[in-house]
Amino acid sequence: MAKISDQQLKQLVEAAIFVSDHAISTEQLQATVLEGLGVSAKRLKATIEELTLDYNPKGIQLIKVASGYRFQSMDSLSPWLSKLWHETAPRYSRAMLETLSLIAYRQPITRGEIEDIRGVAVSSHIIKTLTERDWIKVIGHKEVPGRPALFATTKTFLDYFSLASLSDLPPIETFTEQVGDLGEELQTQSEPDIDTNLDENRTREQLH
Amino acid sequence: MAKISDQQLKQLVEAAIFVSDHAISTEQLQATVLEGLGVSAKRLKATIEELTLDYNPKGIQLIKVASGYRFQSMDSLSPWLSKLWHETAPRYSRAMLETLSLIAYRQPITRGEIEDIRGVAVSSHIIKTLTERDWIKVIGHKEVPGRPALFATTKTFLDYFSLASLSDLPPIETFTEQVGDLGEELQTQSEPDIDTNLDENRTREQLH
Amino acid sequence: MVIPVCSDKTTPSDSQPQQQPLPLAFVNGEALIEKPEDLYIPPDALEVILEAFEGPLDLLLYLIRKQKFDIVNLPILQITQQYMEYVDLMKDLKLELAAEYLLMAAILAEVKSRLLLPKRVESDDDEDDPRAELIRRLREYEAIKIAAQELDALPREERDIFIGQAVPDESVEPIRILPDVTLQELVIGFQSALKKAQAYEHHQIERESLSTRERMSMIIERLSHDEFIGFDQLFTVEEGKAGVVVTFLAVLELVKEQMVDLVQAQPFSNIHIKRFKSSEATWQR
Repeated sequence: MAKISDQQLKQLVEAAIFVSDHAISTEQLQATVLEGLGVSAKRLKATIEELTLDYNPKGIQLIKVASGYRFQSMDSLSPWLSKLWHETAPRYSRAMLETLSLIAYRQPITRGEIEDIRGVAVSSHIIKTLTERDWIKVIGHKEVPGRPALFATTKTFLDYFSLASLSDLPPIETFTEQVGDLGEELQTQSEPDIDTNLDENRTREQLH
Repeated sequence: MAKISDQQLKQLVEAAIFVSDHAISTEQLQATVLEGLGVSAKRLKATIEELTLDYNPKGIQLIKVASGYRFQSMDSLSPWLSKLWHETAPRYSRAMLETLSLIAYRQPITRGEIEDIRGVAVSSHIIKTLTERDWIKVIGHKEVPGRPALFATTKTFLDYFSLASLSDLPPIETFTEQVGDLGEELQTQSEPDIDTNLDENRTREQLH
Repeated sequence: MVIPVCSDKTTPSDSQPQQQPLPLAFVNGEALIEKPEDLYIPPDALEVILEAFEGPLDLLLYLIRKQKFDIVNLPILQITQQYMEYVDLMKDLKLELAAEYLLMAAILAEVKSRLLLPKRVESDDDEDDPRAELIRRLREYEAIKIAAQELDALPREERDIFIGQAVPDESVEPIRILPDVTLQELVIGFQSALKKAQAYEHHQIERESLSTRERMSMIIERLSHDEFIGFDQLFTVEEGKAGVVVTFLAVLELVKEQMVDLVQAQPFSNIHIKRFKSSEATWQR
């Protein structure tokens, strides 16, 4: 097939996203189902935009997450949809959520730095669980005595929370209003723009 | 929710079929997502019919199978969607390699001649696999009773092994010495001379 | 931002500042709202409460928020006193008291003692306030605590978001990746096949025969049953003398194997070759 009509392209992209086992990126689409069809990046983007609009009124929506596109249920339907499963969704302890938040907002960060901020030791169990869930990973070592591991979040973490990038995390500024004038302090402390840079690095790293 | 609008019902049913791990029946829908919403069987049926029509022009279709409803990709898209998965075929058996090498070194050769040398029958599966891979082909028939097919290797075979011609195959004199240990190794480690190259141990894995 | 469907509000220090009293803990399913003034709490319940603190900073924050103290003007004396009461209780209950709690007690005592010292007149900025570092840590921790709550409230897979999938049609067939074979495997395969064939043990296969064999295959492919092909068409000029010799040997071999028929009109003229027809054969087996 040298040429593909707009309708065929839309059907193909739609079906590919639906049958794929994971979220699928435009690069992956080009390398697989669209291989040899000569679909321009612009045309593919337009197709995906059109599909997104088509599905807007539907029970299922086309969403971009960190590792690509996927269809997911409307948030508002979850109370009913959750009845499809017998088990309730896992809950995460505060210790785990705080550790995860620190890694998400302050990455790259060492375990020692997490402990300094939380004021308590971070259990190995938490690091292990987060690593096993593929939510965090070691991206290097800090060049200080002991060369402690530097942790960062993964695409799987972003996918799980339906986020396309770290910048989609609730901005830390909004809670600093409640916290007081902490905002400034937090900002001066964190390395400038580290989030964005890091996100790009990891994006490259994770592409298969 | 005592009442549910037609649109909400459609969204809910649509999402439920999409997120369910298996095909889902109307009974299962009633017992889970629609529980307590008082949706009549007739209304649910009409909703599903409407959804079926909605998806008709799309890349995926709402299909009724024995255990219920599910969304399935359009069959006409299969050639492209197939590219989403890769399946690794198992390694070739010793019988396969011996047969191939006999055809390479002794061509043109009949199946009977291969069997005479190897002392065992050559399974049709081996000939089929080698033919499908376009490594061997029938180049004629030997004028003896039964007119057995004469096999020879193909250009694809030469290309695969980066050979300009058959005379580039390793000459036997040079390898008879060095082959010693390797040959023995192969013999001890290899399974009894049966063709284990069955398709059931295929692994199916997603590309990305 | 999507409003979370459910969020956890069970932990005591979960409180957003200046909110209505939130349950300290749930004891046997009942919310415990207020800690009695004399700090008397049934031991079981207290254990639950104390274990719910994520550490000394969390406990301090709880005390500050509960008393609606201003974090910037941290009343260190009162806080230290209350903190020590909790720590003592933890000791009394023989809860496994993390060293961090004792460390914090020491920090509080130090801050307290430094506050008691006369202030130096020349500088009264924040840097000199012995509470500054503690306040900074409390704020930093509180920000992360809220960030964790926000994260927990985000819609997430398994709880709020479900992935929609369709099954591929049955006609979808994964692309097969065929196994790799090395030339060495081929050679070993040939060697092991020959080993089996005792009858061939004496048989010496020469390099030359390879190209002859190849040529034999080539010739058979080119030939048809009906038409003769000139011998000169079975090799190319580029192949030189070797090409002629190999082709000739191949033809001889094919004749020997009764696979081709030769016709030569007169000596030194071109040889014509065609496939052997079984009807003309006089083979024996």
